[in-house]
Amino acid sequence: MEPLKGLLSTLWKALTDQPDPKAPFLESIPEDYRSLASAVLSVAPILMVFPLLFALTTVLERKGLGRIQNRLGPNRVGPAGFLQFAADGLKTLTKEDVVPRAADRVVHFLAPIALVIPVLLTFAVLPFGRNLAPIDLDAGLLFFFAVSSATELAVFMAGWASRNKYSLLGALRAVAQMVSYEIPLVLAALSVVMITGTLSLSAIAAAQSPTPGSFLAPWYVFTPWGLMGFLLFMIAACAEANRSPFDLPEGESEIIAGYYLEYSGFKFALFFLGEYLGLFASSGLAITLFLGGWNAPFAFMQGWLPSWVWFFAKLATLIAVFIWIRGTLPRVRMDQLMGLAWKFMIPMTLLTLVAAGLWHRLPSAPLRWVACTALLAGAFLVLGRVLMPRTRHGRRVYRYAD
Amino acid sequence: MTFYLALSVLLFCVGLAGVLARRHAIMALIGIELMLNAANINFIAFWRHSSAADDLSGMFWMIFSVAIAAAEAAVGLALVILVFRHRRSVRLDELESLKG
Amino acid sequence: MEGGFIAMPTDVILWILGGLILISAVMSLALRNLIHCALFLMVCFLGLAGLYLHLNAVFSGLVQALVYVGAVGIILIFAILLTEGGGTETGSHLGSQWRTGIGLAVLLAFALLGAVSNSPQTTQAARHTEEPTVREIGLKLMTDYLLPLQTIGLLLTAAAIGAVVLAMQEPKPRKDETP
Amino acid sequence: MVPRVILGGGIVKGMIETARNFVGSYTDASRLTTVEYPEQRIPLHANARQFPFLVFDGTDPMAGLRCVACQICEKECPPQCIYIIKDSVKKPDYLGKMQMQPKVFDIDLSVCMSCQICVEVCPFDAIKMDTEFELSNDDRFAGLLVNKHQLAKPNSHFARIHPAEAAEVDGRLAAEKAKAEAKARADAEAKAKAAATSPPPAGNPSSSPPPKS
Repeated sequence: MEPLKGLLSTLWKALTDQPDPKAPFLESIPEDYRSLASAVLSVAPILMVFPLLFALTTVLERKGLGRIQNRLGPNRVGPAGFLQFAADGLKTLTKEDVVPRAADRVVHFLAPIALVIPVLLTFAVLPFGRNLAPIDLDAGLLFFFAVSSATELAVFMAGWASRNKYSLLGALRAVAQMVSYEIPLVLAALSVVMITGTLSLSAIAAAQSPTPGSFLAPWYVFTPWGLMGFLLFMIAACAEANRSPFDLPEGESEIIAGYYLEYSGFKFALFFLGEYLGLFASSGLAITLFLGGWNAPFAFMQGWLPSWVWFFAKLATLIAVFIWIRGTLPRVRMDQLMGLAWKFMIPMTLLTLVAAGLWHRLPSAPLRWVACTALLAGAFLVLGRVLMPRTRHGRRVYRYAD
Repeated sequence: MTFYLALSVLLFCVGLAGVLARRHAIMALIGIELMLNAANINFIAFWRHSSAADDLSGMFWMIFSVAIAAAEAAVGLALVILVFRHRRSVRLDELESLKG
Repeated sequence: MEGGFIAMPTDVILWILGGLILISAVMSLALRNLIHCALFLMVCFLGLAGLYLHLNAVFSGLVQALVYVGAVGIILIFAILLTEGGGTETGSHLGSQWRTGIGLAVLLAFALLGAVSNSPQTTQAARHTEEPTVREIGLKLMTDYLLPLQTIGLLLTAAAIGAVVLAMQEPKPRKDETP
Repeated sequence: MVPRVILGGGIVKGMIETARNFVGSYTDASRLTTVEYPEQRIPLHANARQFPFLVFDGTDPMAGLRCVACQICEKECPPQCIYIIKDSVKKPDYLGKMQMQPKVFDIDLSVCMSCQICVEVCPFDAIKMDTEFELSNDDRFAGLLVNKHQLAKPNSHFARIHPAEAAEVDGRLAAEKAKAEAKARADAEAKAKAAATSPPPAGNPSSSPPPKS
C-alpha cells in the first residue's frame, strides 16, 4: 500500500511541477532497490508516452494529409478513424516476418533494435518539464548527438544485411544524407550553447524562463540568430529524420522503400517507430534549444499550466508543421539535397554562429538587433541568389511536339 | 589501475597483430585505430589516478588523440580508395611497386 | 553514472566491459567479412565509450561515441564498400607472414603485461572520482590548451581538405584534348 | 506575395495553398473529390464495361437464353476465355424458330480482358458487357470460372445498365420479330388464300393433282 501511495504522490508531484518528484515513491521502497526503481521511474513514462504519441501521430498525419489533398483520410476504425493505429499495430504484429535467404540474418535482426535503442536513449536528456528531465546530464547536448549518431550505423546495417541493391542504395543515401545534415544540425545547436555557456539541456531550458515583469519570454527564437538557427535546425532535423521533402532514402519511385525494403511485420514497425521517435526527439531538442523548452511564451502565462503541458503543446505544433511540410513539398533530388546541405546550410549555420557571437558581444539592444539582422538577412539573400539560378525555370519550349 | 593498463596492453597487441597479419589495407587501418584506442584507455586511466587535483591533461590528450585518429582515418581511407582506383586491389602484399 | 542503475559491484561492470572490448576487438580483426569486422569495431568503440563513462570521464566517453561511431565508423564502411564491395575476401585474408606478426604481438603482450604488473604506478588509488564539468573542460581548453586546440583544428581542416583532394575523381580528359 | 527571388518564397506559397486545402476541406464539402466507397458510389458511365453476361428473355433463364451456341465468340475471343459445348436438344428462339442452345457456356474470369469483342461479333445480341466490378473471389480455381447459370441475366438488367444500347437492341429485335410475324402472317394468309381459291389442300390425296410420271 505504501509504495502505491508513494507512486501516486510521485505522479502528482510530476504533473504539478514540484521539485524532486521521484522522492515519495523512492522513500517508500527498500534502500537496495532505489536506484533500480529510480531508473524505471525515468524510463517507463518515456516508453509509455512516446509510442502512444507515435500511434496518434500516424493517424493524425494520415488524416491531415488527406485533408490537404481534399480527402477525408482514415475514418473507419473506431470513432472518426482514431483507432486506426490499433488496427495497423495488430496487422504488423501478426504479419509474417520474412527474411531474405541471402540476408545476413544476425545483422538483419539487430538493425531495427540498433535503430530504436539509441533513439529512445536520446529522450533521456530532454527536459519535458520544470523538474522532469530523466537524466540531468552536464553534457546533455553532447549525449544527444553522440547517441543519435549511432542511428546511422543501424540504417547502414539494415540496408547492407538485406542483400538487396535497393536496400543498399537506400542505406548509402540515408547515411550520406544524415552525415551531411548532422553538421548543420550541430552547428545550429552550437549557437545556443555559445549564448548560454552550457551543454546541459535543463539549464538551456531554464535560461529561457521569462523574468517577472517582462512581457515576452526570452526564447532564443525571438532573436535574429535564434530564428535563423531554429529554421536551419528544423530543416536539418527534417533531413536527419528522413522526412519529406528529404525522404529520398526511401524514394518509392526509384528504390522502392530504401533500407527497410526487406523488412516486414514487427521489424518494419520498429523502423517506423524509430523514425517517428527520432522526429519527436529532434523536435524536443529544437523546443529546448530555441522555443524555450517548457516555458510559456509570455511572462504572465507562466503559472497557468503545468510546464510539461507547454512542452507537449509545442511538440504537437512542431509535429503538425512537419506534417504540413510533408503534405506540401515534393521530394528533392540527390544533388539538390547535397547542394543544400553543403552550399547553403553549412555557410548559413556558420554565419549564425558569428551572429550569435555578435549578439553576445555587442552591448546595446538596438545595435545588436540591427547588426545581427543585417548580417543574417544579407547572407540569406546572397546565398539564396547564388543558389536560385539553378532552380529558376524558363518557359518550357517543345521543339518537336505541337 | 592494473586492470586498465592490462586491458590497454591487450587491446594494443590485438591491434598490432591485426596490422601485421591481415592482408587488407582497411583491416590494417582498423588495427591502427584499435592501437590508438588502447593509448586512449591509458590516458583516461592515468588521468583518473593522477595526483594533481584539477589536472585534466589526460582527458585532453584523449580528446586530441581522438581528433587525430579521425583525421588519420579520413586521410588513410582516402588513400586506400585512391590506391584501389589505381591498382584495383587493396591487398597490402600485392602493392609492391613504387611506381604508380 | 556511478555504479550503474542496478547496484552492481563496480568490478563486475569493469570485467564485462573489458571482456566486451577485447572480444569485439579480436572479432573485428579475425572475421573474413569486412563489414562484420567494421561492425564489431563499432561494438568495441561503444564498449570503450562505456568504459570512459564508467570512469567518470563522461565528456570523453561521449566524444568517443560521437567521433568513432558517428564519423570514423561511417567513413570506414564507405571505404569498404567503395573498394571491395563489402563482400567476403577472396583467397586468404591473412598475409603471408601472419604467424610472425601474431607471434610478435603475443611476445609484446607478455613483455608489456610483465612491465605493467611490476610497475609501482599501479598502486595509486583513483583520485578523480568526480567528473569534471563541461564548463571546466571548456575553460581549460580555451586557456591552457588553446594552442593544441588550434593546432588540432588546423590539422582536422587540412585532413578534411586532403581527404577530399585525394579521393576526388580525377578529371576526365576533355574530348578536344584527346589525340 | 513573396517575391520569387527570395529563397523559400515558393515554399511559403505552397504551404499557404495546402493550408487553404486543409481548411477548405472542412468548410466546403464540394472540395472533397472522393466518396466513401461502399456506401456511396459514383454512377457508372453508360459505356462502362467489366465482364460479359448472357442475355435471356422472359422469366426462365435457360429457356429464354438468346445464345444459339454458334461459337463465334469462342473463336473470336483474343485470350480464349470462352468455352462452349452445343446441346443436342434444340429450343425455339424469340422468333419461334428452333435453334441450337449451349450445353456448357463458361467464361474464365481470370483470363477475360474485358475487350468486348464477343459482344461486337455476336449476331444474336446474346452476349453483352456487365458493369459489375466487384468480382473478387476467394476460390481462385472454381470461383473464377463462371458458368451459364451465373452468366445468364435478364434483358431488364441489360436495359438498366446500358439503357441506350438496350433500347436500340430491343427496337431492332422487336422490328425483326414484327417483320417475322408479319411475314408469317402474310405467309399464313397467302396460304389460306391459296387454300381458299385452290382445291382443298393437302391432306386429301385423292383430290390432289396426279403426280406427273
